[in-house]
Amino acid sequence: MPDAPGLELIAQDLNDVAGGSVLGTYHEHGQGCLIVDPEHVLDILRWLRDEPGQEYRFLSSLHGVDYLPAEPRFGVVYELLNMPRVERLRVRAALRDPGGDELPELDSCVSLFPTAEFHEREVYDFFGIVFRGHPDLRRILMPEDYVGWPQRRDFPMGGEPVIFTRDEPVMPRWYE
Amino acid sequence: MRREKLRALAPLEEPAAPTDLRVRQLRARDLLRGDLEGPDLERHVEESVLTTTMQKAIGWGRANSIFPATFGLACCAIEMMSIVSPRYDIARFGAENMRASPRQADLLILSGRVSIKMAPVCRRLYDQMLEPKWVIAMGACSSSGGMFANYAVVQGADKFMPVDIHVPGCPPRAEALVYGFNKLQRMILGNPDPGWRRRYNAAGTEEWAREATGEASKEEIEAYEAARELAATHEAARSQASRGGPT
Amino acid sequence: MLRSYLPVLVFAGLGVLVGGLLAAVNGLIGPRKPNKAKSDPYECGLPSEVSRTFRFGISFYMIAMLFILFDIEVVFLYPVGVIMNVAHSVFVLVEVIIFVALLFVALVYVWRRGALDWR
Amino acid sequence: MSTHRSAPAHGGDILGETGEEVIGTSAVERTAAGEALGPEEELLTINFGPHHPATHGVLRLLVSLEGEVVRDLKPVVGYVHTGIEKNCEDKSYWKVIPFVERMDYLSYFFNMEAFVGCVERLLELEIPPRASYLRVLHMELNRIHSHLVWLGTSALDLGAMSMFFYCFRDRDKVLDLFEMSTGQRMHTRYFQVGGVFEDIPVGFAHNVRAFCAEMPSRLDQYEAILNRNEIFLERTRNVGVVSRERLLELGVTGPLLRAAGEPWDLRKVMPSHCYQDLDFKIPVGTVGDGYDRYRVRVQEMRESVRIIEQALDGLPEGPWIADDRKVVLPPRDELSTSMEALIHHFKLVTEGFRVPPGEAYYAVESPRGELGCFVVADGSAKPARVHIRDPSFVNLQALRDQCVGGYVADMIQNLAMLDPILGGIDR
Repeated sequence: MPDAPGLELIAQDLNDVAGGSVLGTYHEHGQGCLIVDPEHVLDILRWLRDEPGQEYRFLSSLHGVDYLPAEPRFGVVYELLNMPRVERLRVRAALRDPGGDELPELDSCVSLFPTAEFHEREVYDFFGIVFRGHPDLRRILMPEDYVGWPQRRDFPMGGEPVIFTRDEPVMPRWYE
Repeated sequence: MRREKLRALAPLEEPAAPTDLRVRQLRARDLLRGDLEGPDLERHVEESVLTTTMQKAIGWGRANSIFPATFGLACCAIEMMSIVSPRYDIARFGAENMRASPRQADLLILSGRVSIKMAPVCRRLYDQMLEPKWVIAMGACSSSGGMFANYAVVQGADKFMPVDIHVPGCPPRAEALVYGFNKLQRMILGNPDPGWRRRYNAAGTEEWAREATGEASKEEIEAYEAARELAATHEAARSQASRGGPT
Repeated sequence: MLRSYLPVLVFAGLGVLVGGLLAAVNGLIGPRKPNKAKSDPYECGLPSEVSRTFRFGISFYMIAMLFILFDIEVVFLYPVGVIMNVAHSVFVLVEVIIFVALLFVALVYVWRRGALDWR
Repeated sequence: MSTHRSAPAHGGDILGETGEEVIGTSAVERTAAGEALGPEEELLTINFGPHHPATHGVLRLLVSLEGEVVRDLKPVVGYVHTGIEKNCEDKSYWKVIPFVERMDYLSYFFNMEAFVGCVERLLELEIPPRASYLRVLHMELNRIHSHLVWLGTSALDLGAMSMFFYCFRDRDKVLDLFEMSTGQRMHTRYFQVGGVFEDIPVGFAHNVRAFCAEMPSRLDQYEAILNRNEIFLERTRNVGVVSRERLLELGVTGPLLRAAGEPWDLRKVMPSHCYQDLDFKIPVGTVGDGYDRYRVRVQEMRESVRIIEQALDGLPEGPWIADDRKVVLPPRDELSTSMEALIHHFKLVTEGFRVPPGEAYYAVESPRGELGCFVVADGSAKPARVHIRDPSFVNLQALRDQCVGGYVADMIQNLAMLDPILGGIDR
């Protein structure tokens, strides 16, 4: 695992390569994470993949996170893996919620990692994050015509309340 | 010869009311709720006892050669597969012939959680099955949405299709499914297992028992009164029928 | 004269009777409730979008015809089998060999023309 | 029969206009190859749909067929999506374990291990050695169980009906062991944050040894049936070959990748628990076709039996669960004596333990590949986000490369050897 100083070195190299794109780094529970600005995420990934010293060639997972109370609300997390050196590195693109019914946008990295095609469709399906340049951005798990982004924290959980016998007077014909 | 003419030549002594199992079940449920009265009730009481020998023969034939449809949804599918395995062998009840297409299947075992994307497919499969057909909702998820009370799972398969047997468990053991299957067979044979109230003669514990604690409103009490008399007549008719043999 | 045909007639009559009864009883006793979905083609639980006018590839018909050809050949060999223990003459043997050889030539031709491997 | 003829219609790069509607107006999208070829040489686009005996679950493949040859294939998933990740967000950490178990319902011990390991990493909690040995023991039993169900159903797909009955007979033996140690056949909720829920009963080790003694002979029988079976060889040899680089590009892990020659197994590469002091080998294939995938998985079952025997021999004495009272329930007998135990018990039972804010990703080698769990904790008693990286979800993308250009029958064989579990794909 790239340890804390190693992580800082990567951050500095990235900063002078992609100019101030690394917003922050933290190293906890044995794995380093780079918080990056979503505009440069593609160059950072390309650099991390092709740079002779890094070679994080394997993208094991790409998933979305909704940190609702925190300000850069959405996070798109890339779990990179360097197989020969057995090192994992997490890159998180912090996305702001444009508000209203606009959707946050991000460049798609299917050109770099073909495995991201299904992952990105799932993040779009659950969080409404649009990946520019994705070959076939449609909902993958929800029905095609589903409205709403289910895994956002402000989306209601759904399901039905359980009607116990004592509640029947309130709703006499609940079973209709 | 036209089928009706043939029927007229040798009437099958079918009672006038539709013999569809589903309609009788719904009527039985209304009876329990106390909103079944007059000629409807008479017909229900008289026909709920299987009368004709021809019906019995057909029921026996159907019950002992049910072809379940291989309809594995989720984890319960693995346990459903194991009822065909050597240990819980369902071939003892004539049902090991799992059919893949709905045309040849009699029984649809909904084994697993029914998501909102899969519900129209389940309903379409149920429609494409040929009568007589039955449905077993295997496991908590297809019976009532189970532990997944959320946006993606239909809270109980009987929201969009009639279900005959609910097998509890998550996943139910293979023996539980075979027991549910036996219950279905007894149901097809025409003498379904009595509800727990009849089996443990707990007749007085219906909803109207709340009237004793005084919270029930006025019209509720009347409704319960009416329902109790109906249940009493039903009880009398059933005991008279069982004593006096098929009427 | 009639006596020697009686068993055949009885056997045929029974066959028709039992077969017809089994087929008919299902139609008579079984409940019949047509609905729209039941008449649609079954395509794994989804409405099927294959248009009726879809033309299947030629390979399917080719395989079907070849099967019929060589299946009939086997059917013709049955009568030979029936009279084999009575005939025990070289003439019958040669006749069968010629018959099979002719069809073998057909098989080689079909094989060389490449109708057997799937395209 | 070369399976890798360059398929003329490869994805969307042919931009032929489709003319009038060839294959009925379908709300459902048709595959690119189906549209691109125009009316005269039309492709049959059909649903290899959600309800199909050979899809190992409710997977739907939109297949464009030219006669018997598959021109294009598009998996459509989501038919058993249960919104588990959303449900996990409003349950306390204990209650999430039954949810996570039901994702990949054939390898439930691995799901539990992924989630519980991730939470232990967030809590920096060390589990006692006996607990880690018990975990490895149950995980390897679960691997055998999962591979047996795969072998039974895949051989059934290829026509070997008897294999189904043999494999399910042995599967029941493994489930009896689970029932003995955990009380439940499937979805046992046996792993707890901090160790294992309960110690194994007395006769358990004896039964496991009996099972391990008998299992290799059973595997020999299965291999005797299938290894030189002419039909099986004809169906699986040189079918669905995908190069190692392409598999790595597609993010494929597990037996699929090892069959293609890449010796990547998280048990050896990132050994957690006691894997490092057990000696076992990793079966690696060479060609990467269906036959290699079959041989790799059957060999893995033998290795799992060896692991189980070593784990049983080296099972240390001592506690089976950590005794950090902030996270783990105090033993029952202490409740009547010490006040702190009562308070801890009450706190844990009512609200559950709190996890300091942070994120962690923890991966486990499940029978289908790398099963990773990503948990975001926001300091409360409920996880803020639980994401499971499911191997079947990623391996499914390799199906298209395997099947395009081959026959329909090979598509069924490829799908069987891929061993997808739809609960894991649809979460």
